[in-house]
Parts: sequence; C-alpha cells; structure tokens
Amino acid sequence: MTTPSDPPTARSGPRAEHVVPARTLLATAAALLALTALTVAASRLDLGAVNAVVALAIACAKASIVALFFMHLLYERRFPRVILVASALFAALFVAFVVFDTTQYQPDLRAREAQAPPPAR
Amino acid sequence: MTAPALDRAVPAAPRPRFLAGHFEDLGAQTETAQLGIWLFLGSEILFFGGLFTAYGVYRANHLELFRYAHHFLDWRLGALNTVVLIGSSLSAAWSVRCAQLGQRRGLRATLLVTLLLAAAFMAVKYLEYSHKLHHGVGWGASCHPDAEILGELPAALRAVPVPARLGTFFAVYYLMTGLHGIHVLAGMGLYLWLLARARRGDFGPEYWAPVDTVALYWHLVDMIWIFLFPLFYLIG
Amino acid sequence: MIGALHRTALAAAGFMPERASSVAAGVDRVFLFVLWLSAFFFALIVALTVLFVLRYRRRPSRAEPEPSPSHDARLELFWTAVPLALVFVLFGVSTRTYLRMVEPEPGRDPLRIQVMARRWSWWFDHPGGRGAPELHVVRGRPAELVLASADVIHSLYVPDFRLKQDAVPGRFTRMAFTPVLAGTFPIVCAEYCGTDHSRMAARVVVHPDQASFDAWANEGAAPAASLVDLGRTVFASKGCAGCHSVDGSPRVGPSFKNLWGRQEKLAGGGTARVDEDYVRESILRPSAKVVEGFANVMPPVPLEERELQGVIAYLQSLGEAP
Amino acid sequence: MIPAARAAEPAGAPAESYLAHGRGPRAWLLTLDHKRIGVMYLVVITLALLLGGVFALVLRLNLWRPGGGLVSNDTYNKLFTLHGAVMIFLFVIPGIPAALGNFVLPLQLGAKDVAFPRVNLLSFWLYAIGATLFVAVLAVGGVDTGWTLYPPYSLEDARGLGILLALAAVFVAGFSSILTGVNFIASIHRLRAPGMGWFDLPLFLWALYATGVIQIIATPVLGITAAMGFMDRLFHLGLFMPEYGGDPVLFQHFFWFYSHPAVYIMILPAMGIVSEVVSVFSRKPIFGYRYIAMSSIAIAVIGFFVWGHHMFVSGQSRWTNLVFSFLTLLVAIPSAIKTFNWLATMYKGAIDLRTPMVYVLSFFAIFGVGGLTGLFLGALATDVPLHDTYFVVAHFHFVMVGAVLTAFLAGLHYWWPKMTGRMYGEGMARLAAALVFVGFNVTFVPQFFAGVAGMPRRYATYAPAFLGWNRASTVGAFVLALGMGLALGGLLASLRSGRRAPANPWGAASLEWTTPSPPPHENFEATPRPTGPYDFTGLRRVSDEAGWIRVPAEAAP
Repeated sequence: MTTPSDPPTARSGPRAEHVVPARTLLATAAALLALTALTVAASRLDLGAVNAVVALAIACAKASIVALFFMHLLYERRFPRVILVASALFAALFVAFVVFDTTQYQPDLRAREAQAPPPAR
Repeated sequence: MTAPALDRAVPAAPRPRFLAGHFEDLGAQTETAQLGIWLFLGSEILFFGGLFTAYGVYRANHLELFRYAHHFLDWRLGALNTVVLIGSSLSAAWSVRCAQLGQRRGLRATLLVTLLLAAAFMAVKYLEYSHKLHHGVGWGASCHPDAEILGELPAALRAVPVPARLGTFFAVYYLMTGLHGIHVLAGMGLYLWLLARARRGDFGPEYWAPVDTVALYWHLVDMIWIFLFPLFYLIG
Repeated sequence: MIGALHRTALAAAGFMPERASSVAAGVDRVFLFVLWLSAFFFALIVALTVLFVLRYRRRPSRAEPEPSPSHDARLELFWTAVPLALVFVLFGVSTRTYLRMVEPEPGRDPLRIQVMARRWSWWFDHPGGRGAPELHVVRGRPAELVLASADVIHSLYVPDFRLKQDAVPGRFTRMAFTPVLAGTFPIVCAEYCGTDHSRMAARVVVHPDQASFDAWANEGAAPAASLVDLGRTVFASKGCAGCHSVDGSPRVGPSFKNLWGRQEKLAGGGTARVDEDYVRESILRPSAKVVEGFANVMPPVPLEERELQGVIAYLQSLGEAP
Repeated sequence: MIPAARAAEPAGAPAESYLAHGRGPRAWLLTLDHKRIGVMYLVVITLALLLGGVFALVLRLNLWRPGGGLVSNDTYNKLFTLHGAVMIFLFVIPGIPAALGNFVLPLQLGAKDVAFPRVNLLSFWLYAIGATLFVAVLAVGGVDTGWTLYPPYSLEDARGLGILLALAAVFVAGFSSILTGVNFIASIHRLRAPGMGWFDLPLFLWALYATGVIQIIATPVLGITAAMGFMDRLFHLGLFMPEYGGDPVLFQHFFWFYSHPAVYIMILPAMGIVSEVVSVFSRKPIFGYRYIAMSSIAIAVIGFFVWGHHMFVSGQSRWTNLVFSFLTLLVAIPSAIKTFNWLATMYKGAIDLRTPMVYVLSFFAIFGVGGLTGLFLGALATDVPLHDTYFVVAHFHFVMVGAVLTAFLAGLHYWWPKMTGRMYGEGMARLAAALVFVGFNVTFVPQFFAGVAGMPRRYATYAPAFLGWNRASTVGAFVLALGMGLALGGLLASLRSGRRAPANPWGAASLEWTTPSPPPHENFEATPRPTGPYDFTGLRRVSDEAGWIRVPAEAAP
C-alpha cells in the first residue's frame, strides 16, 4: 500500500531549493551598511539612556535582516524560525531575570564595599 | 493495518557520492543538515547569551564605569570590522548561490573572499588587542592603563581618576570579543576546508549542503558582532 | 476529624525542633498543610496502583484488556485544574508566611546585630559594643541581623527558628526574627565551606528579658584591662578558634595548648621555636612557616601592634611547652 | 510480507546482527552505528555508576558514627564532591538519553541511523574525554568544592589543579550533551518512517525531543559558566570572586540556569520509558497520548524558569524569590497530569508484572514522593528552613536517583532482549527490583526526617541526635547496592546463559520490535510501515521462543 500523502521524511520535501537572487543579496548588504552608518551617527548624539535603546533596536533590525535574507529564513520552513526566535527569547529572559535580581541587591554590595573595600591590587 | 514491513523497489540509479547511507536522496540530506546547523546555532546563541548576561549585569550596576571605559575602544576600528564582516557575509551568501547554480569559478572566488575578509577582521582585532595590552589595558587584576593611553582619552575624562573596576569591563570585553574571535578562527578553518573541496570540484547544484551550513554559521558570527559593536564601541 | 489528625501529627512530630521564633509556628502550619496535601496524593497514587494491579492483573481469564476509552478530555481537564487550583492556594499560604519571615516585626525597636562569618566560626557584634562568638537576643524583642563573610559563603541556620540566611562575601545579607522562647538553641552552618564545615557551630542565647540581656552586654564592658584579655577577645573575634583549639584537641591548625616555647617541625624541613617573632610572622604571613602535618590554608590576619601583643600574652597564658 | 517473528530463528538468510557486523576494537570504537555507540555509552555509564556508588558507600560508612573517623573531613568532602559530579554528569544526565536513547531512537523511528552518525560518535568521544578528565581530577588529589562549584570557595587558589580539570570536564561533557540533543531533534524531525506523523511517535521519543530542547538551550550556559570560572580562576577577572570585585551570587544564577533544567534532562526520558512500559504491560494504549506528549514539552519550557528556587536564601532578592516560587510550583501540574494518565492506562488493562513493569510500579511510588516533597522546597516558607538540609538531599535523590534509576533499570530490562538478543531470568530480576526498591527507601526516607530535624547537608560529622536516621540510611545503602549488584549480575549472566530473544518478546507495538533481536546493522530489512505505537490489536503471543507476532487482521478498525 502506498500513501502519497505521507509526510516527507528521509526523502526530500516539497520545498524547492531557493536560490537567493543576486539583487536581494546586494540590497541586503547595502541595507546593513546603511544601518551601520545610522547606528554610528545615532551614537554621536547624546540622548542619555535612549542611546542604548536606539543602538539595540538598530542591532536587532540588522540581525533580522541577516537572518531573513543571508540566512534565507524568509524562504525556509517554519521550524528554523522557531529555533532562532526561541533561543533568542530564552537568552533574553535569562538576561532579564538575572539583571533584575542583581540590581535589586546591589545596595547591599555597595554598603559592604564602603565598609571594607576590596584590597588594592 | 498493513504488515510491519513491505519491500520497496530499490532505486536503480547509482547512489550519489556524498549521499550517506541512511538518506534516500541528497535533498533530504541537505535539509537535515540545515536543520542540524540551525539547532546548533540556537545553542550558540545561548552560549553567547551567558556572556551577554554578564555584560548586562555589570553594565546595569556600573553604568559610569562602562561609559568611561568604552572610550578606550576606537569606534572607527569597530566600524571598519563591522563593514568587513558584512562584506564577508555577503560573499558567504553569494558562495551558496554560486554552488547552487553550479558556478564553480564564482564559488571558489567567493569562498576565497570570505576567507580573506575573515583574516582582515582578525588582523584588525590583533591591532586593537596588541595596542591595549601594550599599554597595560589587560583584564581583571592586570588592568593598569599607562599614561600614554590615558592621554588618548577625551579631555573631559582625563581629569577623572581611573575607576577601580576598569578590569571588570575589560574582562567582559576580552571574553566576549575573544570568544567571538575564536568563532571567526573556526570559521576560517571551515572556509579553508570548503575551498579545498571546491577546488576538487565536490560542489554543484546537487550537493552544496556544506557550503550552506558553513555560511549559516558564518552569518551567526556576523550577527553576534552586530550586537558587540554597538554594545562596546558605541554606547559603552 | 482532619483537625484532630492534624493536632496529633503536630504533637507527634517530636523530631521537629522547638518553635522558638514568632514565625516558627506559621512555618510549621505551612509544612503540615503541604504534608497533608502530599500525603493525600501519595495515598491516592499508591492506592490506585495497588488496586489496579490486583484487579486487572493478567491471568488466563483475563488475557486481553477490557475496552475503555483511550482518552477523556473532561477527566484530563479535571486533573489539570485541581492541581492548578492547589498550586495557587499553596503559593498564597506560603508567601504570606514568607513575607513575615523576612521583615522585622513592626512596632518595637529591633535589636541590631552585626554577624561576621569566617572559616570556621561565627562572631556577633551586639549593640552596646559587646562582641561574642554566640548570638544574644531578647525574648519578644525583634532582632535584625546583618550578615557578612570574611572568606567564602556560609549560611546561618537556626533550626529552632526555622530561619536560614547565607552570608556572602563582598556584600551584606539580612535576617530578621523575634524569639519567643527563652533558652539556648544551636546555630549551624548550612552552606558548604570546606574542611570543618560540619563543625562550624555556635549557639543563640535568648534572654528572658531586656534586663538579663543588658546585664550580659555590660559585663566586662570596660576596655580590655589586661593584654591577656585583649588577646582572648582577638582570638575569638578574628575566628582563630575556628581552626585552633585551646584544649589540645586537633583541628585544622595546631592546638594552642602548651604552645609557647615548643619546637615545631616545619613542613619544608627544619624546625622553629614558638616565640614572639614566630607568632608575629605566623599571623601576618601564615604561609612562611607551616607546621608539618597541617595544610597551608590560613589567611593572613592583619592585626594592629597592640592586638599582636595581646595574642602573644594570651598564648603565653595557655601554658608553656613541657 | 515478512512476519516479524521469522527473524527470531536464523532461517533463510537474514542480515547479520549489528553485534556480528565487523569485529575488533576499531569496529566498535570508531563505529558510526548508533546501536554500537549506545552500547559503548552503556558500558561507560555503568562504570561511572559503579564508581559513584562506591563513593556513596564510603560516605555512608563514614556517617555510621557522629564523629566520622573512617576518612578525614577533607577526604569526605572530596568524596561527596566526586560522588555528585560523577553521578550527575556521567551517569544520570547521559544515562537514559545517550545510552538507551541512542540505541532505541532510530529503531523507534524506523530509520537506519540518527541524522548525523559522525556527530554522534564525536559526542560519545567528548563524553569519554569528559569522563577521563573527571578521573584525572582524582589523580591530582581531587576537589572538595561540591558538585555545585560555588565560588568563592571553588575558585580560591588553594583548590589547585583539580578545579581546573573539573571545569574542563564539565565543559567537554556539556558539549557531548548538546550534540546528542541536536542529533535527536534532527532525527525526530527528519527520519520518521514513511507514514509516521508527529502523534504516531512513541512517547519515549516525545520525551527525548523535550530533553533535546533543554540540552540545546540550557547546556551552552553551563559551558560558558565553566569557561568563565576557568578564566576567573586563572586570571582573577573579578567576575565571580568578591576579592576582585565579582559577585558570587551571579555564578549561582548561571549555574542553576543550566543545572535546574538538567534535572528535567534526567527525569523526562525516565518518564518516557514509564509511558512505554506501562502501556505495553497493561496491553492498553496509553491514556491521553497528546496530554502526555504536551506535558513533556510543558515541563521542558516551564523548567527553564524555576532555577531561582535553589537561591531562596542565597541573597537573591525577595521579589525574584516570589516569581521563582510560583513558577516552581507550576511544574507540579504537568507532572501530576502524567502520573494520572499512567494510572488511567492501567485501568481495566491486563497487567503483566514482568520486571520492567515492576520497576515502573516502584517508579510511581518513588516519583510520587520525590515530586510531592518538591512542593515543600518550591514553597518559600518551608524552603527556608529545609534548604541545604538532608531533606533536600533526600528529595533530589528520590527524583534523580530513585525515579531515574528505576526508570533506567526498567528501560534496560525492557530493551535488553533487543540490545543483546538474550532473555534474562525473570525471577532474579524481579528479586533485584524488590531489593532496589526496599534499599532505596530505607536509605533515603530517614534522610527526610534528619532534614526536618535540622541536619544540614555536606556534613562529615553530625550531632548525636541524628544518629538513628544516619544508621538506618547506611544500612539501606548497602541493601540498595546489593539490589543493584543483583540486577546487573542477572543481566550479565543472561549474556552467557540467557535464552535467545524473539523479535517481539513483550508484545509491544512500536517499530523496534518488528526487527530481529538483536537488529541487523541496517536496523530493518525493509523500510518499516508503522502501525500506531500503542496499537496492540492483532498482536498474538505464539510461544516463549517465537514471542508475539502481528496477525494481519482483516477486520481491523
């Protein structure tokens, strides 16, 4: 009995291998260079805490462009996207939890340091 | 329900040279390789994620230190390296295209360009590291910047005494850029290997999975640098 | 019925430490709540397992299973929802008690005590200046401890108070409680800290009233009259007692009993006589001369000149080498 | 059509078994065959178990008297450190996934091998190097930091070379684990037999999938933590050492971000085995397949955000404590779901008390205790007094040793005929199972009481008040060792004297039982056509020698 509707397994799937067009590649690189220039320019302005936000936002935009076009995520199945987003999310949550906790107890570190500074090097 | 095992017609065509025994065809093998490298890249993100956490913790709690210390880094060199890596990513992506289209000369050329740009990146990194280490800007307990490098700081900072924890900033800096540098070196090794195989004529429209998986890895290395550059060179 | 069982269990739990702080009873209530919850579910699991094995065991008359559904969304939703509800209840009950465990009781002026942990001893600086290797508090008066560590992580654990807090080097941590029973209770170290971790013990003395505490705090309040007294205080407060006994029993370091004038065999060969210079060197640069048979683990102890003299006088008072 | 049972007797010309395919050490040590790699893992893992077990017995003997005295305090500290490190990194974490998983996963998928056989071999060798480094730690005098490696204690100069080797070992073993996870997930995605959908996977594979997610996401953080510790120790970077301006609590965050999910790396595959065995030996489809599969994924995801419950008294801030306490308690729910689904599977079944099933029944009791005592440690109010006492020791031994070990033994006995082609003696195996159960409980139940009474963990000596609990525990440890010895002895004896195993000795429906025992090098003689993994209709028992065969049922529903 053959079942033509079998999911793809050890054989190749229905996804045609996608050759990324040359123009797309060039446009991607151009966009990345432009964003690099933008982030450098933005850092020259003194915006206080906003500087960090702007820099991170631009970096995220650049990373997304790399992932979508250079890493051809745009043409992939869903699963690689899930992997990338999930691991970035877990990493972000890890950073968030730990930074949150350490800023909470920072005064106790400062107070102790004021009382007994670490030995001079 | 059918019986558990049914014989299937054995394909008559000879098996392609690079097809492993447990796959039916090269397309399946390529897709599996891509899936595997994506999983590995997910792991890499968390690997760097640990260091990003360290960065976040020390920056959140020692903001002044980070603001001060990032002036030791030359953003022009950082930007140059960013451009170099973007270029190498472009040529890496192009090499995949060449392999898929069977353009053998183009493949060899793009692989070589990627390799050379990676080497250029490491050369710039070497200049940066050696400049700092030469002037006593080491990591942790061995961070004692000398007068010359302090003189290169913006005038407003020269008046400020050197903060006690400067070495912590540089510990994070050297760990993150160093681990990234190790990844670049590993990438260079992989591109050498690809180049050798490309010269042998291994790759073509049927078999290009190694070119693609190495390129995916290379783009991740680029992506990490895209974050390191502003975090260290621009906002401090 | 459950209430009666509950009280019986409470009374029978004789192996539990005393409930000597104001939060201990609350902690035990949460403990028993979880205990009953767990006991119920454990009994359910075991009972169902045994019942099913007995009833549905495979035997000649029962070669095949009876037909029964392979899933049941309502049933599964039921045993998802019940644990979920219980989790909310448990979190609420436990958190209410926990928030009382980390804040000093409001109202009365708390007794503030500085704690210094080091390998392998405790030192408690009480208000009014008296320091001691044991913790003194007053029944009914809130106490607030600020913990620090001189070397590695330790953890101050008083089982009878149901309280525990790590002392972390490089920072302060805090602990608050109100003792409700007078008496003495053991303090142990609960965070692994090396060789004598299991011997890093002290005790907490709960005075029945403030007057008793004040009497203790003021005795010997005058600045150390003699050098020997000063040395004894230094010996206790700098943690020397963690490794060096004064009764001849072996610890991590050599005992100080009958030490003065002894010829010590050194680890690298050679000998040294215990005199003023040797003691001074061994305190300020311990690794210079290590006695054979002991590990080179002592940290340098920076003492002032008068403190050094005090320690020397104290060592002399412990007897000379035979 | 090939009746599955035919292969039990070497009639005709069946493919030679994987055991006979290539001889000599090279054919084993450099093999790409997942089955051989699984067997090699099994051998090394068993050696690690024996080593860790011997350490445990010495520890228990030292605690026979309150003052200790059998070994010095320092030696005791080194022994418990290596006991923990060897058991966790070399036995419990790789035990089920790397040894049994490697052997079973492609067979259950109906594949010829894992997706990346060379990576699989690399993974084994990384593991072997990690194990060697741990042994090297012993050779340079050991470390006494506890397996948790908390700085500043662990990174002081006095710890010497041992700590550097131990960190390197952790790093290398971690990478072995990551590569295994990558391989398993890719295999499950890509190498399912034709016609096998996601919800036709045996639940063991769902469990390995969830495990793989944790291995890929959590283990790299362990790697970077070990690397940071290594560098901090060598160059005094001031990351974790307060002496140089670092924060030791930060290390604990890093360490537990891996090491708590690692508990689920251990327990999820164990749950997978239980799901297989309970269904096969009740002769009923697993109850609520999708619920069990999804609860594995839920455990894997929630399990990432509970690490802070190891740090409730370590100086972590109060609000962080509250968040972690709540998330920790949530893990109880998928665990409860699984337990009730297993029980419901037995309902109205035809329960066959073979050895694997006996182990699984003891798993129910032990995992019940282990899971429920976790509630005491997830709830803040009770965790504060119980943290770092013997209550914790007992709790995690119930989960990590009791539950995982019994499931490991269940799986080992279940797949042993497939791996070796031999049947073990039921009588001795069941006696061993009973001894393991009794010995385990006598060892660890008293430790709950000692913990509630206030005995801290990692104590080489203790107050005389705790004498009774400790003596009982020591006696139990030897009963447990006896049971383990008997179980291993019974299995090894079967290699010589065991009766030949049929292809399907248990009447199981998943694909590994459709190929001969032991399987041929290529796993299957023809591409298998999966039935449902728990579809027992049509399976008929022929005899002990021929096992079970699937009778083609015309009237199949």
